[in-house]
Amino acid sequence: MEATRVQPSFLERVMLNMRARPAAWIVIAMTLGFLVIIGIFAGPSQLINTIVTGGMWALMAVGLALVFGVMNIPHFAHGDSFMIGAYVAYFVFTPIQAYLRDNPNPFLSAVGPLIGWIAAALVGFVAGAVMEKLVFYPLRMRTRRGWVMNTFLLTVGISFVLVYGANLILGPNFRGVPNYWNVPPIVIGSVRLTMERIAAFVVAIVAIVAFWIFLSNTRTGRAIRAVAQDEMGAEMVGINLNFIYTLTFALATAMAALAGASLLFMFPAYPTVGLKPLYFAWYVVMLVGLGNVQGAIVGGFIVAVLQTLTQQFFGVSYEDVVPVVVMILVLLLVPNGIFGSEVKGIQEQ
Amino acid sequence: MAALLEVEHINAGYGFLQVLWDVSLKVEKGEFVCLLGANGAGKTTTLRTIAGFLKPTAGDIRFEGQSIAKTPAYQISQMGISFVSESLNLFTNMSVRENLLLGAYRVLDKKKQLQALDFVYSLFPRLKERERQLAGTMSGGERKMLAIARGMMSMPKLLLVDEPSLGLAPQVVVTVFEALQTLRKEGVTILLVEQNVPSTLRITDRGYVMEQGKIVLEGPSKELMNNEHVRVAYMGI
Amino acid sequence: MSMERTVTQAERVSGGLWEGIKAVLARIGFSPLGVVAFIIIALLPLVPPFNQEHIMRWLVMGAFLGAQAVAFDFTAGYINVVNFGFAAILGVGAYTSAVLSNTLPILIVQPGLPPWLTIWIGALAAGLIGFLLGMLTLRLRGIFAAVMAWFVGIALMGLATNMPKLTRGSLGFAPPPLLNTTNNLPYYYVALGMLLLTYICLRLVTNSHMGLAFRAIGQNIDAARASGINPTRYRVINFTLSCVFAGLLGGFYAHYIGSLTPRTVMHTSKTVEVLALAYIGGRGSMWGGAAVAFPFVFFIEYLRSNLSQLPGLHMVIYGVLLIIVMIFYPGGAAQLYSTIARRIQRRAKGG
Amino acid sequence: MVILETQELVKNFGGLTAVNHVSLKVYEGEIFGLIGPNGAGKTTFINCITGTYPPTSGRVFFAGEETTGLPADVMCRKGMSRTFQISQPFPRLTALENVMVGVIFGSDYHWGKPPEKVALELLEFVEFPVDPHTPAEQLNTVQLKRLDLARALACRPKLLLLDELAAGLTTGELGDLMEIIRRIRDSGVTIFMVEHIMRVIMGLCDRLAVIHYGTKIAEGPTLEVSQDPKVLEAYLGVEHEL
Repeated sequence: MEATRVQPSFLERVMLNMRARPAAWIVIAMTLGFLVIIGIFAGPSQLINTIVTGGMWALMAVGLALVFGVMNIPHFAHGDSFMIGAYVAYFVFTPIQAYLRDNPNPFLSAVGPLIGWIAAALVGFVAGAVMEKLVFYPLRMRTRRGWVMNTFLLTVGISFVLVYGANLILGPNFRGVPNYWNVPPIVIGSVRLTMERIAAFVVAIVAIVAFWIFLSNTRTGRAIRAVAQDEMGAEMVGINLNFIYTLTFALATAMAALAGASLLFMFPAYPTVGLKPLYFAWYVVMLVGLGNVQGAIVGGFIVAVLQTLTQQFFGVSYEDVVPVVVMILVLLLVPNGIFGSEVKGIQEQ
Repeated sequence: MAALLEVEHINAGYGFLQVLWDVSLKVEKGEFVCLLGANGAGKTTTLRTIAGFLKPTAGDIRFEGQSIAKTPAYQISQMGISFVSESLNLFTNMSVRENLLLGAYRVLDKKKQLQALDFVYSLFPRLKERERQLAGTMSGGERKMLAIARGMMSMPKLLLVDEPSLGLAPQVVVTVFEALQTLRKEGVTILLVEQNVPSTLRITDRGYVMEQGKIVLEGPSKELMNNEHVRVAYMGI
Repeated sequence: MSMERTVTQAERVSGGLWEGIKAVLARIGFSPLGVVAFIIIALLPLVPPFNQEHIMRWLVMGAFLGAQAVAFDFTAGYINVVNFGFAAILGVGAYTSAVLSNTLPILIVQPGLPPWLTIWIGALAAGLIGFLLGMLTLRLRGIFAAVMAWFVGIALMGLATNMPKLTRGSLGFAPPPLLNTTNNLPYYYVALGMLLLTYICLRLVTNSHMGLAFRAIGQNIDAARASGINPTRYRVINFTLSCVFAGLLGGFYAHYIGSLTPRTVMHTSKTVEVLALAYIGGRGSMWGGAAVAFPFVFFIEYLRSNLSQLPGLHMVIYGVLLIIVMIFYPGGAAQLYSTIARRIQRRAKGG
Repeated sequence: MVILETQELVKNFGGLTAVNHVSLKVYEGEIFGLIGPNGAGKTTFINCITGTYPPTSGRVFFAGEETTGLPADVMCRKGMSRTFQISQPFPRLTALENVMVGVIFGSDYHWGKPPEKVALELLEFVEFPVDPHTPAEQLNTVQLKRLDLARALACRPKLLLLDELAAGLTTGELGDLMEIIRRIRDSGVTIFMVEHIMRVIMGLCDRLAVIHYGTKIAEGPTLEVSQDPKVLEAYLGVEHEL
């Protein structure tokens, strides 16, 4: 890590971005306002729910934005990385749990879930790297014409293989872990906070912050951003594009897998579990602007607020319908998304 | 002792279109060499081929005696050839300082990085003033300086500069050319591509003239300046 | 099955009767070999082993999927926009037709119109949705349009699920059958007729000047504009037409299969199935998807009946094939066919 | 007769002003040249008048009516067609089909002949060197430039805008191209060309305008403009100072 700060701080950057985009201001102000409304009318537990969900959508969307920004891949199989993470966490954590039942060990029962999450992230990382080398690398070598659309269809294919592959090998059953820890929920006033919920939020925030520090302050992180901005420039200073591509894809997959693992108590693992996270992650990136990583972080929370509002006012079943209306409005008013999208090569088609 | 860079009989082009025909040139260590010619003569293509962004279909390129004709661009950069392209290829959403640090991507030693930073700041004090500004918000001249400075950050053995005067106001061109002269005095080997023939010949040691993908003339800059063909074709005299 | 390039005027005039027939066939998108192939497919259920009911059912599904692939490719292969909400729009046709022909008291409305009429109304309804979707995605390029269509598709499915009084939601309901029989043979000819209708209608469009406009805006929208083509208009026309046929097919499906739930017709994975078929068949060829559909359905159904312990294997195969085609052979089966045909022709001429 | 007039045309991209209050007039029947150093805003200027994107401010008049901000397809049918600096073919259509697109959709005029025939004639006119049934993606840069020209002509323009059509051609090809451009002009089409190669400009243009940094610094008959000290400075500026 760099000793000196070499770039405007996160806050400064956000402020700069804001000044250029009044729409973003309005949306963020509205989001905060809605959060207060949710807090008042739906109760504090809904408020906390919203924030926890927001962290997760942000974690999912960051990976999606990253892959699009750096590699120009509209990743349709991102939800399946979530599914991989959920399965890995399940298969790592269940034996631990079984072992604990016979040999109680307070330390292991505290860190057991952690092992599951780390394993999920690692497997996700490897799976992402393999996917990149196996699928996108050959296509890149053959041609880059029509890249965005072709890779989109490739990820559709990957998604099919992963979903039905999981179905084939593991079957369609739900495999969930109702709770990671056997501790009573924390009660503050009328709010009951389970440990899992807190942990999921902490995981999301820690992962996002760590990732942000990695991107802005390390040599490799800077190289990733460089590739996102100018590939030829990156090659000119000696950055190996293929390495950065593989790393980027692996990181994005790892983040989605981590999200899947830490939400196992809410979304049990089954083959198509990734569909909803995928849908919401896409909702976020379309809303804030394709490929905009900072925007994706904020956008995760915006979407969570919208989601809660939808549930409150229209009912859970309209969760799929309202986003379309919102998206149509956003794309009509600000075609590049509310935080703007400056992605190389998106003009291609 | 072989020259620092030897380009030997290369052909190159884009797809079906061959642009370079049997191009050979040489750059000795410490020299300031220019490659002149009209628009579309193949100068930029030559530089891009040396830098590894295009692969020659025939011939060989040797750097310090080692063939680099098939080496990928990023490795060529790591071997010590910096390429400052015509379009600059700056990272527009990053600060000046970040751009420069990326220029030193292959330098792993922190201390050396900071030394290089001090060096280019002493060359271009203007960049130090703008350290935290985003590259995309700077003026054309400043960007050009930043691109050259970024190329210098890795302390290259050879600097390839493509049309630094392009699209700049005359006053700014003078500044850029002065910077190149300073670099040269620091002992940097430079291969410069330019359309602006008179000024270029004034500051370089040796020159090549390209026409339609072939080298048609070469010699010390002073001689080229007095060459009848060059005077008529490129200096409007 | 067809000729790739448009027929020139000169070709149409010159030559004798045989040439004339060939030219007429080419206008509707058939080569003589294509006609032969089609006749063989049409006669299949009359010969064993294809005359068994369960195999005829596969044939119906083949024709149904093939027709879908044709309508899908009309958009994806020509104007280069992947309509990711295709299945949902097909579902709109299916549900419209099913509800309008409903006579069961389980729903609040029982208009009881004849299915033969309602499938056309369903087609129009789907066309209307396609028109709106076209308008909506007009200014969006490539991937934005695809994602927008995907979201609209999910929303339509959400609506279908959320209107239990009309659709019974995910409980599903049983629309009246199209034909007064439980035999598959008549249905097969209806399905085949629909395949033919879809293919010929869309082929007539693409062989006209409009097809040239479609391909122009699909390949280079800036140059198309600079050549005087209004991309807006052609995109909307294309979407509308493609969706009309999707709706028609949806109507057929509803009254053939006799049970309808949002998930079984409108889900994204249904779109992906059609998409995979169209691309494996060869994008921009239209007939490729239809030709590939039959062997695929057979292959898949064979797997399903013989390897029932491996559920969903066929989907994995779809995925793998799609990936392989996209990376290594973007022309798909249609390109394979034309390469082989050209080689045979050359050898025939040379020998 | 003025066929094209711009009044105080401005185009901003973010903070950058690419075209800065440019007013100029093109007369019917002439060959008008627009020159300037790389990055001076010439292509942006063309994009603004052909409707690729709307100008930030200012007005455009074409053939007697205001056309500010009209989209490219409308401008094309009104009789203004263009070639692109980097040729923009339809890659998977054949050369013939590429031109047919222009013939069929480029103008409301009916040619009275089948489009294939017109397209073939146009390809012949621009001396297209290879089989017209070759897909455009297999053509090289020089062939693509000819194809682009044929496609633009197929739109039946009153005014034809050529964006660096001569770049990358050999001396011999330049001569051919100049001949073709003259023939187009003689058939009654006004020509507006952006060009770098002085030989082409001096040999073809009746009048010239020079833009530098987005601002017009000279306009007038070719010989006069080419000797204007301001123009010389813009091109060879550094000379006096080093």
